[in-house]
Amino acid sequence: MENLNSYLIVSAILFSIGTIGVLTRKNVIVIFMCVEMMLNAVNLTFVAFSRHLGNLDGQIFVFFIMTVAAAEAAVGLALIIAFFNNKQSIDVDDVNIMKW
Amino acid sequence: MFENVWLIPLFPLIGFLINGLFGKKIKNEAIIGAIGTLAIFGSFVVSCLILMQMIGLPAEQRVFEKVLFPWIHCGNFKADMAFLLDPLSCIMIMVVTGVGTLIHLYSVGYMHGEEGFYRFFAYLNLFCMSMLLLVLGSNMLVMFIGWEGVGLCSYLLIGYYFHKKSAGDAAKKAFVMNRVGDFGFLIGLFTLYWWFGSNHNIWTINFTEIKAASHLLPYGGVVTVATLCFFVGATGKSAQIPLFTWLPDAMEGPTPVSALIHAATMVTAGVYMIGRMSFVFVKSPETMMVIAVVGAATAIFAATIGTAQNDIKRVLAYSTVSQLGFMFLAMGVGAFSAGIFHLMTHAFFKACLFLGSGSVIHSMHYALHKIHSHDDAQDMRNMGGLKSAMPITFITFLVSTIAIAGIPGFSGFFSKDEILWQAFSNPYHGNLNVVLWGIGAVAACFTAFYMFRLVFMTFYGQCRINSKAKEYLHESPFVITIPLMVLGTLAVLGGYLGMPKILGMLPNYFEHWLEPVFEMANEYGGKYAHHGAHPSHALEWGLMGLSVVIAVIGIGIAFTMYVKNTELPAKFVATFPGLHRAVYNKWYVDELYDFIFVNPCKALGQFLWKGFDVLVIDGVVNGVANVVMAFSGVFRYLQSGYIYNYAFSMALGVVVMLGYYIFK
Amino acid sequence: MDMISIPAVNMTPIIPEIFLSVLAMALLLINVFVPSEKKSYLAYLSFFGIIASAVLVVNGWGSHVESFGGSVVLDNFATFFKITFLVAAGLAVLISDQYMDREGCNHGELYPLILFTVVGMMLMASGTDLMTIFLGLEVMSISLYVLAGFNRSSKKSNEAGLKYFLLGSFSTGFLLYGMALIYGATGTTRLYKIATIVGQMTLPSANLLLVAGMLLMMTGFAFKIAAAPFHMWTPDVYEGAPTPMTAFMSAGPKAAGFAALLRIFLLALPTLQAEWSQVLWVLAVLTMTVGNITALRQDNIKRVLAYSSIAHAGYALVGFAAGNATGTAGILFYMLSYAFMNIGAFAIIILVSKKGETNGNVSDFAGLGFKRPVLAVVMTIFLFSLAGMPPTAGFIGKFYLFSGAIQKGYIWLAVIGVLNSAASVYYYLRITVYMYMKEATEDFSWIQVTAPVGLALAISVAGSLIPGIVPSFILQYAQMAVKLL
Amino acid sequence: MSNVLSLTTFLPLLGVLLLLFIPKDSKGVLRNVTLAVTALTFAVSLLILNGFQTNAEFQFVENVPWIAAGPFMMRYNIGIDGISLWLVILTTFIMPIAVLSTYTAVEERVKEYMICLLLLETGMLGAFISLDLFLFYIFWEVMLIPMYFMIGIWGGKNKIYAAVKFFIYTMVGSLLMLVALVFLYFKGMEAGITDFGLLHFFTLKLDLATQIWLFLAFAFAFAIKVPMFPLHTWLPDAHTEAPTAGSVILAAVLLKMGTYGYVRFAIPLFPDAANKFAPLIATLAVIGIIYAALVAMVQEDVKKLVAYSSVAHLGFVMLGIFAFNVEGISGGMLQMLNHGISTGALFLIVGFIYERRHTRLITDFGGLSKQMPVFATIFMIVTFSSVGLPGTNGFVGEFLILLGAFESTLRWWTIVATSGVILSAVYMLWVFQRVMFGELDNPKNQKLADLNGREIAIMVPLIVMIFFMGLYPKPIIDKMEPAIKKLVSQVRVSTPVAQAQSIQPVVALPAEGQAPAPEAGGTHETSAPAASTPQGTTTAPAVNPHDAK
Repeated sequence: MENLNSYLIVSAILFSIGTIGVLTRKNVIVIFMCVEMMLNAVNLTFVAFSRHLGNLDGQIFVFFIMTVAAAEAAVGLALIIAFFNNKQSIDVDDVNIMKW
Repeated sequence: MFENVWLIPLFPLIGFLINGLFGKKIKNEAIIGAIGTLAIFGSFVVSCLILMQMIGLPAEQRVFEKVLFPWIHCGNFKADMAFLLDPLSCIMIMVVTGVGTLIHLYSVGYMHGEEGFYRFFAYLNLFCMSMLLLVLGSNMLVMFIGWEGVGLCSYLLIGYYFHKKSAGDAAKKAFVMNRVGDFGFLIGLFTLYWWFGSNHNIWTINFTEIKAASHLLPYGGVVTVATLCFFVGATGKSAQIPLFTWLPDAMEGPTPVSALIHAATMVTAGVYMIGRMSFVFVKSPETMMVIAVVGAATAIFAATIGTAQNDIKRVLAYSTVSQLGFMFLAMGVGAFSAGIFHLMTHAFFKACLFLGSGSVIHSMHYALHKIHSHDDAQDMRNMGGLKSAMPITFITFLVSTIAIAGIPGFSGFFSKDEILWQAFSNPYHGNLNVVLWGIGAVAACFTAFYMFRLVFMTFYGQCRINSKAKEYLHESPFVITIPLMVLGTLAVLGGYLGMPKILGMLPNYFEHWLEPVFEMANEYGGKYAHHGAHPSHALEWGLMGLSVVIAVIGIGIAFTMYVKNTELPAKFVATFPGLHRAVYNKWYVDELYDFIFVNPCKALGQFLWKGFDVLVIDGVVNGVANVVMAFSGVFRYLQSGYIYNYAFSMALGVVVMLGYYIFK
Repeated sequence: MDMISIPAVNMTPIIPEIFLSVLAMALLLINVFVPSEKKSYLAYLSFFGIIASAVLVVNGWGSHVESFGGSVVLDNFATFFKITFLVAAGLAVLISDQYMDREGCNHGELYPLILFTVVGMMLMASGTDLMTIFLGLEVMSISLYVLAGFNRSSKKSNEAGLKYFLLGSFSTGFLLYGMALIYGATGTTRLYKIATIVGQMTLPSANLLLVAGMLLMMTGFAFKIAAAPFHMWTPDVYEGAPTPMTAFMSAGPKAAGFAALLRIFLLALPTLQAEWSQVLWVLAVLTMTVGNITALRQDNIKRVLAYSSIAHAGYALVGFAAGNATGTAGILFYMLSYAFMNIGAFAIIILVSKKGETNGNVSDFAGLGFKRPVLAVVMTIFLFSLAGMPPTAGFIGKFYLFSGAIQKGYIWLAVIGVLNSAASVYYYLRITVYMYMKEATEDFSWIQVTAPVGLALAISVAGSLIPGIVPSFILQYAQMAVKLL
Repeated sequence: MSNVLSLTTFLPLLGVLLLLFIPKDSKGVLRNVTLAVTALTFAVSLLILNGFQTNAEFQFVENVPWIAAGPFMMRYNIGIDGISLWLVILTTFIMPIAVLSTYTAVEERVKEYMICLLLLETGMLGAFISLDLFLFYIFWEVMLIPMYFMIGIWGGKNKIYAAVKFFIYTMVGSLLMLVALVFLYFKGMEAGITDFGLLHFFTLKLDLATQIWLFLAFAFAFAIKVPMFPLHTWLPDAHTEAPTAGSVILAAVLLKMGTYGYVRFAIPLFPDAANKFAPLIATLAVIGIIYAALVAMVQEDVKKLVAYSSVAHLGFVMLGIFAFNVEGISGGMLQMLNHGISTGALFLIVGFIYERRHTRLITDFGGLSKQMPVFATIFMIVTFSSVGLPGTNGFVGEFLILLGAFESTLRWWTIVATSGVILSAVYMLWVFQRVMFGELDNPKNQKLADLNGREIAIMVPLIVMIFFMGLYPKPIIDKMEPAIKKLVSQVRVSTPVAQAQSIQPVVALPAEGQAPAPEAGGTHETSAPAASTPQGTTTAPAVNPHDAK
């Protein structure tokens, strides 16, 4: 049980770091990386639970998450490129035409 | 004939409809006048026939009710369109149709060439119909139709010269004041209806039924409330304190209107109403006292104002108010038949006076018009010495003046003296009787004074009118003078119907006639009257003599001031300027009412509208909207456009949610 | 460890999904060979594909088939939602063509992406495993990110795509974390099993893992349905995305989010209803209020409808908070009618706006009422339906949602709901004010109603009015759908 | 003949369909067709009047299932009794007049205007005949839409503000009522009620606390519509801005929805609460009477003045209704009709001069009597009807209201209210005087034309009704009395407290109490369940299976 807890704590910390990164960083790529970090924190949680519970569902889930993250990365980077094409910037402060 | 009582109001109604709807097309004054006059004359004929029939019946059978159709039937409440014939209403219809016919006839001449000739006759007919409904109504509600109907016609006729602002104002004032009275009438009606219904399961507003059940009413208490309310109604209609100020203003209407409505008929409605419900009123000693006191007070109060007015019609108006005060005094002391009697004689002589003044004004107006003068045709200061130019008018006017002044042998004497005597001798109000009598007597003195002042200023002395106009002064045509003569005759002879017993020459026909009507009221009144020593005949003779003396004194003063020493009035004014100004300005009652009611009401209305409605209520309504809109503005700017802010809001949401569950 | 045995797979529950996926991929291929001026054919093709799959979906009504080891189910609930998605997609396809031509986009990929989105949404509706639901969600979301940023040359569209993408993946993180915790607490990702296990717990509400997982998961879906405070992306993305896609996003994914929420919370976590009901109560109030109040002061009509869409999520949450048959059936009904009325309204916006999405302010509708009376009347119908005036579908929907809350005893929630609804009337009326009560500044001569848009409008009007007048049949289907949960 | 009620209600809707096929520019045809449709509706409604039996039952009942899903069962359940009968007739009577009044007043967008009018008529009629709470609510809301457009499109300067205010104000109230409605339904379900049929709910016994909340919600909605002080501020705005026909309909019929709502729904559904709140509502009514009269007195705009006078008049209606006796409620009902006629006529009159002068400021007028004698006469008659002169309709209603209220426990309120009679004379006569009397000094007024044939034709029916109802209201009262007696018995049955407080009912009942008591009981047994159970059983299977599963 102690084992599990440490894994969970690590992943929670990782998740929080990711979250805070999203909130504080200005570079879109970095923000996206922070999101990836959150996803990986989740992966860690899943794996830990899977191991602890002794069933494979969690690990299967992790595979799906990784696949999806890859797809997301593909689409996301494409969007970032399109944005960069128009604005010559990937600073989130410039992602601000629409507001109010 | 009783069955056909509905014809009486019907004829004027037909006249009204014809003249009102088609008058404009008819154009011919003779036809319009004939229709109007014949309509009311028809009623007069029917009234006469009814009177004959009633005379032929024994006293106890002189009550007849004719239900025309059911009007408002709802729940327990029942009011039929129904007429009640009894000696009282019989007198009233005679007066209304009789005097009405004469005044219609007079109007044909007087209103000649007026723009809204047809309109005038239509209204006049409508008035007669309403007045007849009022007096014939067998329940309070039919009476109330007439009650408000005459108010309406009064409104219409006062505002006849609608292009004059003063006429419009006066009309409105009259109607509104009457409405104040109606308010009282309605509350009184409700109270009575509710009391009978809830206590005795008698749900009625029918006079006969109430009369039959009147023994159930307690003395005082709820009856006082109800009757006081009714009395408020009466003060409105009959121009008593405090609701009298509309009547003098009502003189804005054409003179025949003043004669018919504001002297002979409508204004007496309050008196009639009290007479009609005497069996209720008399059950409340307090109300009776109030009526007597208000009547006496009005009599003296209006009389004082009458002494200082210069407008011929205004003098007569105040005189009317004052005379109505006498009638109320009579009602208040339980002298019901005397009051009604005075009502009748007053109708004769006051109608005659008004018509006479109309004749004068007519002539003056014509003369002034001829020389393009803008002098006031109604101002007595412009008159004087008219007796030679207008002999018939003068004689009839003089006769009526003598009648009103209370000179023996003329009708006014019999009725007024009866009232004063009863005020003195009736034991209803204990020791107050002397005071009431005293006030009445003084008022009578004033009456004699100002009426003769009027006569002297108008008909005697130097002619003060522009000398060029003088030659145009002329006696009025026959259509005008015939009614004057008839009324003048009645002003003399009418009194003999109700000669006091003590004179012994004739039986008091009038009192006998009305006896069945007021029998019950007198019986109830007798229960609480202070039975003292019965006043002696000697006293009665003495007081009668005294009242004659008083009248003569009044005439004497008037003679001194306005014929012999014409500089006296000016001296008097100079000596007591304040008093004169107060009297001349009608004791500032109008101003007082403006100050107390009218202006505060307007100000309150303005405040409620601009201050409360717009600012507070709408302010709250729009305020809610504005607050929401303000929030909208705030929320809007929370939407900063920055991704990290959005992410922060999400994260915050998660933290709050989790935090709540972890730490709860 | 046994040999890995491949379970017998019953494909029937996902036939429409398979059909649509195949169609989408085929379209991608065909797209290569279609010249750019004839891309409309792709639209027609996908529209007929949608109709065909709708037929397939409807065929499944009444059956209850589990497959893939219980991770996908075909039931009435799924079917009802799938119809909703298909309606939204069909209408979106119909209104896209004209718009994309006007904006000069190469829209060949648009239709396959819409179809993929639908596939994702369908998976969400029929998934009974957290994994399937997640997969569906991501298929939907990833396609939507692209759709939002579809107009590559438009800065607004870029920004919309980027914002949606970043925040969407951010929220996915929470969702997944929640799923992980639930998995940790129960040891499974199958909804039925979760329900059983949670049902056996002595005091599930004290299980921190479970509750935290539930809340985090709710967060993830709340983002998809645009519930406050996870709604902030909505106005910006709705404004920036190409209008037909805005219309689609406001109707389809929102419905899908509700489908998944309902499925998970009602199927797997009914024992925690007391807990999530409270949260939803608060979320509903926040969402309605924020949406409605902020909408009052918007000038851009797409933003108005964006905030209105937030508010509508709030109304639906009212029904969800109630969690009873009336409320949940209300959600189903409402999502369907919302698809009609909202996409209809966006269709009018497309028609009124000009190239480059100019002329998109509320004031630009001035005088439409008498220059183009039919369009204005149609718009008015949509607006009144959105405002919840009888006799429209919007009214019946709200009626059932709020009734659910009242039945549950959440009177105050219903009261707040109706007050919000009254406030919302203001901004809907504002549009009618401009259409009918202001003088026209333009003659609207550029408006051309092409056949597909006309068809979409006709369908939308019918879909907004008929369920308002004779709602019984749809309501009864909705009732049946939620009965099986 | 059996569905003549539906026919009346939906005939205008058919008219709308007809109008759709008439080209926009043929204004004359549009007007005439609309007039024909409304006139036909009126004719059909006379069939209802003709076939109406004078008893307390609901008649011309049509009851078919409509929506059945989930816990709810809504039915197309319509019918009329003596209370709604006259309001239906009033509506159909006023509509042709309103249409006729637009012939020259509305020159632009005639087609849309006519469509709005007809839609409005359907909405209003529907609300009066609905016996299903849900159906009532639908019609109640539907009415808002055409009225909103009428004010907003054809209104005056400040039309948008007025239209939106009207819409949202009313909406807030009615939505709260909707919540109460649903809550009531669920309460009813617990007691075995299976649909929204109004009659079922009359038998429902609710505890006082529940009744109070529900009553408040209903009363709030209706109070806004009436409108009662202090919820009245939308009315002057709406009236001032609305086109003439809109004002006429708003005053004549729409406001009656509020008072009708009290009579039909709020009071009989929640009798205990109604009794409890009677003093409060009477107070507001009385304040409304005095307040509105005072405010009316100082108005500068004739239309606004008439609008405020409406507030005062409806204050009377409310007072009468909350007297809870036959006289008061009959008076209230009559006053509703009277107000419809007189105030409708007043708005038409204002419309006439507005059309001629394009101003409604009192100071712009004066002395019109000289130039427009026919107009003056008509204006005067209507003024006096509005003031409540005996012999005109206004009096009968006001009198019965005051009488009824005086008999009830609201005696002191009545006395204050009666003084409103004075004030009404003040403001009405004052405005009449300022507009019609005096010198004709404004040169713009000197060429005004008197009323033309069409305008006179509009006014004549109203004038005839003014006198007819003033002089012979018996047929009207007779037809509604049984229904009102039933209502009174409904209010009193559950109020032992009120009975103990006032001696009046004890005394009053011997005459009427014996008759309606069994009758009222019989109504529920015969009409309500008998009418609804067959359908109830047929539709039940459609709903129940889900519940079972």
